[in-house]
Amino acid sequence: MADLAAAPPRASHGWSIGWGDAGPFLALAALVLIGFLINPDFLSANNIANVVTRSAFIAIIAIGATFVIASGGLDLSVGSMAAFITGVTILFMNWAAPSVGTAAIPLGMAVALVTGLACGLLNGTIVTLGRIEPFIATLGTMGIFRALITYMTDGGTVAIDRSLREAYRPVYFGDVLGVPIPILVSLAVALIAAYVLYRTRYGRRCVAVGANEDVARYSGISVARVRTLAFVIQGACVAIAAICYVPRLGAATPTTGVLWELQVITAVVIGGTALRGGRGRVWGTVAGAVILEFIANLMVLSDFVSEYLVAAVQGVIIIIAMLIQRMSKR
Amino acid sequence: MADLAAAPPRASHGWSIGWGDAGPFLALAALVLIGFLINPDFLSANNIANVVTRSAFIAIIAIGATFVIASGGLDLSVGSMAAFITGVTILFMNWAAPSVGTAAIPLGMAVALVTGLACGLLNGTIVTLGRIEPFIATLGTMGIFRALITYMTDGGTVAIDRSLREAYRPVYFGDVLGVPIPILVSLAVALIAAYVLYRTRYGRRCVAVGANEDVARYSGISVARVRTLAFVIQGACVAIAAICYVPRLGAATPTTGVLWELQVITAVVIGGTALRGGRGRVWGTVAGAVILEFIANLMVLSDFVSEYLVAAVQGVIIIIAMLIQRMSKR
Amino acid sequence: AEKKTIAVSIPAADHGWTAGVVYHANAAAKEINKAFPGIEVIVKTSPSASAQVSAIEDLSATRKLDALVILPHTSEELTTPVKAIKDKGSFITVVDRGLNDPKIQDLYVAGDNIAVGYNTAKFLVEKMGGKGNLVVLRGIPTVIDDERIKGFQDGIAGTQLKILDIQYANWNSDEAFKLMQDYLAKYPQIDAVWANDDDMLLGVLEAIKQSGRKEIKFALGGNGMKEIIEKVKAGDAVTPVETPYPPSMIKTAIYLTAAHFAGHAPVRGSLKLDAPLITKENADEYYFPDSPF
Amino acid sequence: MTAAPLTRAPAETAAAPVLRAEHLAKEFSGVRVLSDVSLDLRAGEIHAVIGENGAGKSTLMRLLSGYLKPSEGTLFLDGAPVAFHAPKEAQAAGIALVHQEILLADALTVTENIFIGREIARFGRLDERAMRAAAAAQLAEIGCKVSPTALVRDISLANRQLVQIAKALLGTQRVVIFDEPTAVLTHDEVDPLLDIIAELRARGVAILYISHRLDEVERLADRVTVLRDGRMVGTYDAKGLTPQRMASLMVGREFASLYPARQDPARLAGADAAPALEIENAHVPGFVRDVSLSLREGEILGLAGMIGAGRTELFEGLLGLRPATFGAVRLHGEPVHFHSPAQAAARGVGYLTEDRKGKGLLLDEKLAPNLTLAALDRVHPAGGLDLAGEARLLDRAVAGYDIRLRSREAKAGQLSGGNQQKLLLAKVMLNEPTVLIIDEPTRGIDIANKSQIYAFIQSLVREGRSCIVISSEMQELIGLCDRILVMRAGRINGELAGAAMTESNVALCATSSAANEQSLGGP
Ligand SMILES: Nc1ncnc2c1ncn2[C@@H]1O[C@H](COP(=O)(O)OP(=O)(O)OP(=O)(O)O)[C@@H](O)[C@H]1O
Ligand SMILES: Nc1ncnc2c1ncn2[C@@H]1O[C@H](COP(=O)(O)OP(=O)(O)OP(=O)(O)O)[C@@H](O)[C@H]1O
Ligand SMILES: O[C@@H]1[C@@H](O)[C@H](O)OC[C@H]1O
Ligand SMILES: [Mg+2]
Ligand SMILES: [Mg+2]
Repeated sequence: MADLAAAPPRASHGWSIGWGDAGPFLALAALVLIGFLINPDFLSANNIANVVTRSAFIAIIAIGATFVIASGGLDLSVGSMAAFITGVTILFMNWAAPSVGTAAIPLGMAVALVTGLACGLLNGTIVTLGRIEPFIATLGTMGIFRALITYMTDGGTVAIDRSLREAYRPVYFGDVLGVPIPILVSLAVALIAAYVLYRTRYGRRCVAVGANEDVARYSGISVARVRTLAFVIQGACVAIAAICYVPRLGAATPTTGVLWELQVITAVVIGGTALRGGRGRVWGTVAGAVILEFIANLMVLSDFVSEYLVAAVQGVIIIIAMLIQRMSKR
Repeated sequence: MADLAAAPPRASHGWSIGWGDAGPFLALAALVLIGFLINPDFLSANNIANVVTRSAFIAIIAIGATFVIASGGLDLSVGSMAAFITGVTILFMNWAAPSVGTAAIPLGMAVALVTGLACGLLNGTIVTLGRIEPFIATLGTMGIFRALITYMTDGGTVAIDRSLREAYRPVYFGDVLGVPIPILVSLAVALIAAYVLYRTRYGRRCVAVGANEDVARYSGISVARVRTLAFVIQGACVAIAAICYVPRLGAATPTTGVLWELQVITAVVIGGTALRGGRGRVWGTVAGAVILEFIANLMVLSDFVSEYLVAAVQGVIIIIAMLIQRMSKR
Repeated sequence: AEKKTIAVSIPAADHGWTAGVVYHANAAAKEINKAFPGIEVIVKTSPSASAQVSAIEDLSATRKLDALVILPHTSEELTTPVKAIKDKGSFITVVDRGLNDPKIQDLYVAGDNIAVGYNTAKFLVEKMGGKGNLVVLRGIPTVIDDERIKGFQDGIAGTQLKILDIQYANWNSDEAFKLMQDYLAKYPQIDAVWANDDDMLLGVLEAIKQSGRKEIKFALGGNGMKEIIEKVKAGDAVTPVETPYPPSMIKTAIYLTAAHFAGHAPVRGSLKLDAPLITKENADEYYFPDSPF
Repeated sequence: MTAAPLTRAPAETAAAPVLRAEHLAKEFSGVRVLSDVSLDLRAGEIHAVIGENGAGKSTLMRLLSGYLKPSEGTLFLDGAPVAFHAPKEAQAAGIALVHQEILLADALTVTENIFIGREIARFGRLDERAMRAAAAAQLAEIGCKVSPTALVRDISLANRQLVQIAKALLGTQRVVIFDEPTAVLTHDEVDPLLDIIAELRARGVAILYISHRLDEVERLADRVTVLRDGRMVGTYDAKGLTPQRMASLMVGREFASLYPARQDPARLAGADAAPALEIENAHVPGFVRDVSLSLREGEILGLAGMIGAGRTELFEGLLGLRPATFGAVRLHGEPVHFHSPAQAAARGVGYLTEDRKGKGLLLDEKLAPNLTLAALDRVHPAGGLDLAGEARLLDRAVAGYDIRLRSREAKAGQLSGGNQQKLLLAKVMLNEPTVLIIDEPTRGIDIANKSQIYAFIQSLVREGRSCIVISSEMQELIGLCDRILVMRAGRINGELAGAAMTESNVALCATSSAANEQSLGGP
């Protein structure tokens, strides 16, 4: 009877990717194939590098979101938090530049990180101490972050000082041995995140809290602390993304980061993390972010989709990607 | 256990509102009081009528969302669905007007309803048959609906035929015994919805499916059918909202319905429906929609909020409303 | 000769005016592709600034762009990326919203936003004898919006026209309708309204009509939307004038860019479309019944 | 209270108490469910707590282990007063509770569940291997065969219970509280567990043990505390306390017999007894292979087997709740094919799940909606809800099944475990099935209620209905059924009837591959 009774042992998730988790990668492969058939330029080294580099922002933020969502939360404020952090950082750098020169850049990065942590802490505290649905709490802070930066900059637009621009440029445009820096940064973030989520106590507890809050509480886990920390991690990730973002666009504007939250959540879900919590897939999330960026890229590279219909085709592709992801599980 | 009989019979929820569900109404009352203190004009009959009438769209759509969310789903596509239905309806009316005159209006309403039902069915089918997270499925159809109407109208703007405008105007601007028609419509929708949710078999099943899918399945409930129907109800509600919306500005534009989904979900949650499903509060939802509109109104009527900070103050008030709602439960 | 590629990058249709831009850009592309076999025009829309940056990166990564015609989402964010395209040797045409560094552009086609605000203000000053209470609706926080507001404020400076309130309605009719309702509830006496774009004016007019308030002498917009021009033509008392800011400027820009290649006549410099007052007398010149805007 | 206390347990005979409770009381929103309860737990003894469903046993356990705070009264740990503010604090003091309900996270693996909140890590890095090994060892010790890397979602209820026990026993415990640990276990799993408990006692652990299986109490307990309606009846020395006597103390009157008089076997003996339900060549992938069976009209057919034998899955497959294939299924001679429990219910086939918490009841919902959930069309034929009618049905169910509750407005999750089970039974019976399949009918039910349920099942078949009883309690099957099929590893491994229905025969069939109908003798 042992053969029937014992449920099939599963490879515990971790570095190795089990078959069941291959979904997002299969979807990505399918997309790349289709892209190549539509326009061979799609696979040019240049294009691939551009797209993957670009996906780094969403990927980094989405890695943070993987923690929040795995722990049973949700953060809608990431986009305006990114705008806020970008704005604060630029304001700070511009203020510091006259006195410290290009040292303003590393200082500004530190400011970005601190701001991100603080924003995350605010979100986490409202959700856990205030016991407010994360959806609402972060919808609230979404407005707050956006308005604060609009207020601080009299309309929300602030560009980085010309004297810093060239020095800062390499953070987005530079590369190490041919690999663009944002890709390296997002790989580093993903590696650390995967380690934390799969290999540390905190990661285990994060998933446990998302899987069943009661069980976690009865097992002596401080649910509030774990959840709050997830939001703080999210804040840190947004800050890292913002740091990479500044040199690309050189400015924060009132529309910076608008609707990123939807992209972020989509990347996380396509990556195989369950929205209801209790399961987090860091590498899947990264694949999800790349998938989204490839879809957008494909829309630009293909010539047969009416400009009006782009959103529809994107919608259909996302649903199909999700179906592929899903089917690979059975 | 003899004390059983002695337990005071309490009205189960339904028409009457128990204390535990009073949260959103308390929040609303607090808001009205604050509003009055800030600017007595706030309570002028005119202002109240305006604001409540305005809230009708979101309220009607949010009533549909109450079903979807109670059954454990989510619909992000409502805003662009509203734009799509509005556009289709206007295109149809303009096409029919030359031959049938103002009869185009009721015909157009029928078209709106059918379109809404079809859109809801599409969402429901993708979610249940395709077994795709509602978040992703409806994010996909959100793009699809928006793109389709943009395509059909060369950019998304389409105005209703002049010959119909005056005849149709009263649907938004008219009143019966002084009560604006959109308010009456939303009350009617809420009454029917409350009946369906609290007093019919379907309502029971809807909540059961959201509370515990397994229990529902083992009780012989077709989970897919119940969920799909919830999306269809949502579609019908969006259609009704669209029907009331058309005469307001007489046109569909590319911005019609943008971000309504967030307002809708916020109204539902402020109203006391749990995002994780298994609980629906129709009247709370209506209160939630009115609260949101009052907050926006208050921002304009008060003089001390910088135009840049409006979003921040709104965010804070939403969080506070949620706290009031929550605290009244203990 | 080799085919010349002109890429056109514009915002997705996110409100009436940009919908007009998309329409005219597509129309221009079709016409030019047909008329000039040596030129290929491709149009790409983007829903956000960062998506627009991506789009122009993608276009330039996969083909040689002889020219880029761009209506930037925002000035700041697009400046550096457009410069990168320029550095690869493309001809750059900027439309409407300028870049931070004017040196990048070879050709600039825009309306005159300061004049949009200023001319409207001057009209009000004159007609209202220099005094009265105004409410203003502004658009999305951008340079254009700032310029129009600034032009308007300059126009009323020194008079007794008073701005009671100014709030964002994001160039959106719905939001403008609500905002105007609220203005009406808040202020018992409003002499004139200015919405800095016609999409918003539509909402404003509905709100006024519904309120039944009679004291509002003027409700003005800007942009030259055909519905509003019709009012001007008809001698509407509340909306007797209008300022043009035609989305068809994108078409002008594309044609000029094409001329640069097809006409073998260098086209460089900047073209500022005037924003004179449109009145009953000259309204016909600005009325295009078939345009979607 | 008619029974005079038996031997009051002499307090001075044993070691000083580890944990002592004095005058505990507990109210839930003004309703008192426990008053003035005092007891003590001593190192190296097993202290049983018994009482009817809803008597307050689980509530008492939660007070002792920090899951609830008492409204009145004091706890003493090693003689000093303590107040636990969270289960964690009690755990830190070496007090572990094995819940009556399964409290595990479905989406996590067995090992992950066991180590939630006390993961083993070296230099911050989780030591998966160590945790897996420790989990495997702990599971082996209590005789649980699941893989430590299986997802809890994929394992049976009984195995979940064992995992939960493993989780509680991990680490050094001074006090272990078992709240009906054996309710979901079969004979074969119970024995090793009881051995473990005895061994814990030998190691000097203080054990509090709740069970409705009074024979277990008799076998294990040193002292027995009886609760009735939230009050102490008394604490007794277990020596000489028969199950019969315990039952009488629990219910407050003399308790006669558990099983109803058997119906006349002759009635069913004839070959002409028409079959009510015939299943041929059933396959449920992964669980059941080629099973055929036939239930006669008016028969109570028992289904015995060990965990994982595939009994539950067979019938879930029958009702369309999981993929399954059948050579044929006939109901009263007519071929049928059910895609959902609703179709089955419409044809008069009802199934009562063994997992009342996960699949049976909406715990956050009130009683009436739960009662009628599977029979909405029948109860509310008009489409609109007949709330008054529903309230009457609830009254009838409360009376008919003796459901004990403090308030009509209670949520199903607030009922005691046994009363939840009765509500579930009432729910299934609303569809008036002619063929009723009951999976674990008396799990967690007290002895008095058990006998009510047995009598109820008897009355069903007397009315001409037919019944399949899946049960892990052998005596129950033997006492109740006309015939017993024993399943093993997804197949029917034997059929027993009449005098052949003995515990040893059932056990033999359930475990030995050699067993077959011939060797054990048919009806
Ligand atoms: N959270 C709660 N809120 C309200 N009432 C409760 C709650 N928990 C338990 N009760 C009530 O307290 C009483 C005692 O319940 P308890 O679970 O302790 O019984 P029990 O003796 O363990 O019964 P069983 O043998 O059926 O498990 C019951 O009437 C129950 O309905
Ligand atoms: N009661 C039955 N009698 C005869 N054949 C049956 C019966 N139940 C199932 N089968 C057969 O077994 C196969 C699988 O049945 P199963 O119930 O698992 O799925 P299904 O009926 O194909 O689909 P579903 O139940 O999911 O709607 C089918 O070929 C079906 O015809
Ligand atoms: O999009 C803007 C439009 O709405 C405004 O009216 O004119 C300038 C444009 O950039
Ligand atoms: Mg209990
Ligand atoms: Mg079973």
